[in-house]
Amino acid sequence: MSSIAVSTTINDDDVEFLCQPDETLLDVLRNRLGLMGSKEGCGTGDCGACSTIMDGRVVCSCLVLGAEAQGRKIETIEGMAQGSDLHPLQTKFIEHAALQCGICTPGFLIAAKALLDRNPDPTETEIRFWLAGNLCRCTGYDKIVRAVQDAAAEMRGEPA
Amino acid sequence: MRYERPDTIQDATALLASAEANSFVLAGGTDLLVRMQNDDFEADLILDIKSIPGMDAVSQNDEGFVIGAAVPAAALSEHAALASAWPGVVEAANLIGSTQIQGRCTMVGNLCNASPAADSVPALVAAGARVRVAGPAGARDVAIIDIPTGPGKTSLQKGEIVEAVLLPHPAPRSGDAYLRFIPRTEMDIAVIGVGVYLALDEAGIVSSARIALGAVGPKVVLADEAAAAIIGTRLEQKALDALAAACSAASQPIDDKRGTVAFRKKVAGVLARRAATAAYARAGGK
Amino acid sequence: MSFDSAYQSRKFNSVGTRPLRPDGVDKVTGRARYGADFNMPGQLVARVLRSPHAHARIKSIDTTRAASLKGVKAVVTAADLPDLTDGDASLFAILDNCMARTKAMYDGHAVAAVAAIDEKTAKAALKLIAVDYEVLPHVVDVDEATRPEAPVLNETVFTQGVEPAPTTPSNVANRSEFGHGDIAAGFAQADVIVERSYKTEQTHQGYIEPHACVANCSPDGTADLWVCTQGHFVFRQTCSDLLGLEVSKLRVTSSEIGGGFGGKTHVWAEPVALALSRKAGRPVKLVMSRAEVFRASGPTSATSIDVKIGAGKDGTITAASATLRYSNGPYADMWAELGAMTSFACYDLENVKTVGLEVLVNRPKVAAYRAPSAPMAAFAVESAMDELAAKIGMDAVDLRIKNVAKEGSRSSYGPVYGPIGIGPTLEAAKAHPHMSAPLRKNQGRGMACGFWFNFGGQTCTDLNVNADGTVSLAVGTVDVGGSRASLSLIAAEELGIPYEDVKAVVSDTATLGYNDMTDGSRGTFSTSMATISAARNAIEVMRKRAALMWEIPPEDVYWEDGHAHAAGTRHGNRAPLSVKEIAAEAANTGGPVAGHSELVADGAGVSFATHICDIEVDPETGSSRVVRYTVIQDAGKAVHPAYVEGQYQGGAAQGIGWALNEEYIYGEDGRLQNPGFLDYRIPVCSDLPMIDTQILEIPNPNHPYGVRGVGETSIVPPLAAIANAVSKAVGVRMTHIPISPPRILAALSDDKGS
Amino acid sequence: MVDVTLWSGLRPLADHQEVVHVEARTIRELLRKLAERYPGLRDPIRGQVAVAVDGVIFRDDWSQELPEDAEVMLIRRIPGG
Repeated sequence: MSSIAVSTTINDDDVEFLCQPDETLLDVLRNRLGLMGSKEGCGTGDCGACSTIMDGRVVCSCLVLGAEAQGRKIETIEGMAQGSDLHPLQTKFIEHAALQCGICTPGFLIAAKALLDRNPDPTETEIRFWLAGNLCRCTGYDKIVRAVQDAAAEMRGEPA
Repeated sequence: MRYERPDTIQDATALLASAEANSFVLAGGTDLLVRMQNDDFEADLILDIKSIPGMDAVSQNDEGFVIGAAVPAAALSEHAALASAWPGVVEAANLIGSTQIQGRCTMVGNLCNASPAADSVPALVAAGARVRVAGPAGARDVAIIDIPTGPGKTSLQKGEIVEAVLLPHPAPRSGDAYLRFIPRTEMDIAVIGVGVYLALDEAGIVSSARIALGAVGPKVVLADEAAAAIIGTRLEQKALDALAAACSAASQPIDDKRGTVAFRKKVAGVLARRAATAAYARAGGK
Repeated sequence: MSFDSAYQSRKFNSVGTRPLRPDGVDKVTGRARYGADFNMPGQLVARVLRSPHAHARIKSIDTTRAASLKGVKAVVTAADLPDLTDGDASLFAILDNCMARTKAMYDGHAVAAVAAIDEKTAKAALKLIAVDYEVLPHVVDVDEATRPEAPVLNETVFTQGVEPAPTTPSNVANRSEFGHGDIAAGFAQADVIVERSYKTEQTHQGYIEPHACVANCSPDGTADLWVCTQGHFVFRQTCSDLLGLEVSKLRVTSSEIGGGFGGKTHVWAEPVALALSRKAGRPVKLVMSRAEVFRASGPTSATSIDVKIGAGKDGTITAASATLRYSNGPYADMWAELGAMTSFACYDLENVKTVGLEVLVNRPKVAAYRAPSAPMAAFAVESAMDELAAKIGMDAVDLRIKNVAKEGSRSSYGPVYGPIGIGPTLEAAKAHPHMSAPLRKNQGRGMACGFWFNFGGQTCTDLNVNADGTVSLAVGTVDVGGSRASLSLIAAEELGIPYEDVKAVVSDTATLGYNDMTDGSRGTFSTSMATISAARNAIEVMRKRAALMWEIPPEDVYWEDGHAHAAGTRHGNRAPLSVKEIAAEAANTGGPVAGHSELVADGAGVSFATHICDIEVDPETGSSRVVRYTVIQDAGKAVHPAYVEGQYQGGAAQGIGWALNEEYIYGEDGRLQNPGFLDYRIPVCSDLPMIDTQILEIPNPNHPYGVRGVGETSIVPPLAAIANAVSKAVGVRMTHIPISPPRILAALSDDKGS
Repeated sequence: MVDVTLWSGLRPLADHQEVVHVEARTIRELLRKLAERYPGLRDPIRGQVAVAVDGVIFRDDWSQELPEDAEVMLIRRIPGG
């Protein structure tokens, strides 16, 4: 199979790569672009560890072909902090011990960012249903939800 | 395997018609890419329809709504007019998978994947929706129920692509609803799905109804006896009991890893009762 | 230097606080490197060919066409892993499980593997391997496997622990027995008896990171393995044994680990990756797919348990007995024995007898899953206790309190208990607001107790004081849930310096002495013991350095609040010397300042918990939802409370998934039908409420700070707490885990029918 | 002199006794003497045994003393999860 040339934007940088027609965006990010922050937990869109934002919507990058990234705007975990300033969600996840092993954390942060970009003041139920596509086996989700609530409050400028 | 992304529907149907053995249409890809992980998946052509103008648009004309084949389910609830006209269809589409899946999956993909447990299909069948099928010889409109023919099989001919879902404007005093059973609160494939559409006369009596059941047979089931059970009633207890019994009778499920025959038949009746009650309320029935 | 591990109460400065963990930033920015995030130049991609049959003799394997495919660099079968286990049965089981030698014993059992330049070539090569299987009859159910007509998995297995020794081969590999007193007499005295059988289905640890490693064998006999593991030193030993490598020449580096829960205490494909690398002469990367993790790693046992408890009208248990059948997979192990030991461990019983039966089935090789074997036994016993309380007309908690084990009680598994915390957890549960909160329609409340052993084991740490007075702490226990933070707190506490001045890292096997597996909740317990010992050794060095700096005898220098102090008045009022000041002169006072510790931490004590759970059931569909959940557990001393809470919440969530939704589903063909997260349903975010936790701190007398292990106990009570809650909500005793909606609906309709 | 209780799995290897009397001051001495007196115990003692002394479980430490009236019991060595 001949490779396909793709030009796209990842974390506001212009990126070009070659990929096979059946190669997923996740494999491109991890194996060709060295962006290993997105993790593969299942490869079938069931665990959310590979979540990335494509044109404003959070998607599983294991269910997107690399070729489909042409001309799209992609955000991965590596682009979430601005230089050395962590995103409030990143800071709150550490503060609340909202991660233990951390393999699911990049996916949760990307999904939570997509939520807060769209809904700055979500209820607990809205957070839990929005994040239902991100599996975590260590924490039982309690501290993850609290960290998202705390980050949302801070981003709205309210005291925690 | 080739990946093609044509700019016009004509090029798309031509490419599909000329492809050798198995070719696949890619819209959201949330079913197709899972199947591609399988070791013995073979494909000559993956045809991405997302560059064809209009495919990702929801528009209205005098007959009703035209929903492009590449419109992701998440976008449906963001379309105010559609969400208020057809709440049942939109809630069914929004139950497919997780937030991440919602950002990609499409109703047409859900339909053409032809899983008996597809969530949006019972709601679309109840709503009386049709699809516009484009082919090398031009377009034709087909009732949704005629597309799936069995697990993983559709009635589409070689070279044909479903271009859009066509939803009529809802009749006055009408309402639709969709409910499904899943063991968790999210992320599961429907063990049972029930779509209900009904319209009332001025006196609040059900004048017309359609009940469609998912995951209870090789393909979506239009339960005419169930509809008959509530036509002419105000959904009194007796009518709802008859509706439930008819739905259980119309269900021919299998035992599989997601549910037993007895469970599916019983819960089909329970969900039909609840969905009908919700649709009745939406139609303004007291 | 002998280390005094006895508990001394003290005022803590660092221990008990909630600082940010040192590895946090890497994990929230995606920089942390897990098993699949490591690559070596020129590495090949490995793929494993797995048996599609549940039970089949391997008559021949033809790999010639695969080996000749362009891009394939090595193909291995069992022939490439010669049997070096010389009679060690458990090591042979690991070898045979890595790659089948004569028979494929379960759907997914590895039979061959290839290493190729890329994944596509490797997948194509697998299709060219021709395996001649002779399909045999199989059995996957734990009860069916014990029936005489069941196919026998291993002709060389005769039930052990039975007198006289049987002469016909059996799927029941071992019978173990525990207990004391005379249960017949006890049951005779009982006013009320509950007798019931319970079943639990097989579940998986469910870690989100699939197993992954990069193996590199170089021609000079040295080798490297980068792997996600709970114990890189144990992996080094096992891989060396299986491949005939010298232990010192195999360096195993533990990557960040994406969850283990016991499932990464055992090698699965790592020896195969090493064998492929040795044969190809190039590094080999092997990453398991999610389906492979479910089919061919180490789920826990499926069980079938009979329980009988007799008690007087006042609630005193007069006799208790249980027979516990645990599936082991194809290889005999001790899982039922563990169940038999833990089943009645919470109680002080006069007459108790438990029998464990290890049952072989055509399913993957069972490995540990968080307090292995205890959750199922607790489900059976705590369900029976609930029913007993109802029959007597006594409050469930009061019945437990009436029979609870205390210091001096003889445990059901043998030894007498020292000071234990189950009584306080029950009292705390009784007083907890959750216990008296109102319940709505179709809601039920259940509670249950849980027990788990903890232990110490071999531990080795290095603590180096750097020139600027900050401290590097090298530990050998893998950090899954924040132990680098808690161990840094421990070092800071003992040295008397700020937490921020300590940086803890996990060393590879070449830079630190042997450390046992990170399991049995020993991570923080044993490594904190070694860290304190290392810190005390470093303090000894610094005391001598201060003495040299002040030119006074070392005996006149004592350590307090992170400073060396000159004792007495003879030496004038010298200003105390800080770690920074001592470290700055290290070059002149004897060289780098360090403290090491190599010890065996023992006396870990046991751990208890009581859980309370409210559940709402939809009687028309059988679906259930956990509306409130409370964990009360004794931690001895919570070093970093946030991560102790995290263990309580995570264990409860796994227990809730196990109780309600998770199970291995096998078809008639003996093949696993749900090897994926879609149909092996672990709890998702919207399934659970907030999980409330209460940490009790009853100091462990055998640890300087009173620390107990906390990692495992929290998974033990949930199966029973949920079963008791659902049984109250629907008015029917639920005896088969998972308590899925079809089972609840069937129970409701049977109940209405009868 | 110490009375050692064996768990059921070990009894067949020690002439079916439940309690064995051994002169031993440490776990090391105890295990050595048991292995000498009952050769069948040698393998299990090597890797599958832990020693409970007054309820505290010692999986590895041979140097642990055995007080005169201590309750000593050989129990299964337990893996963790």
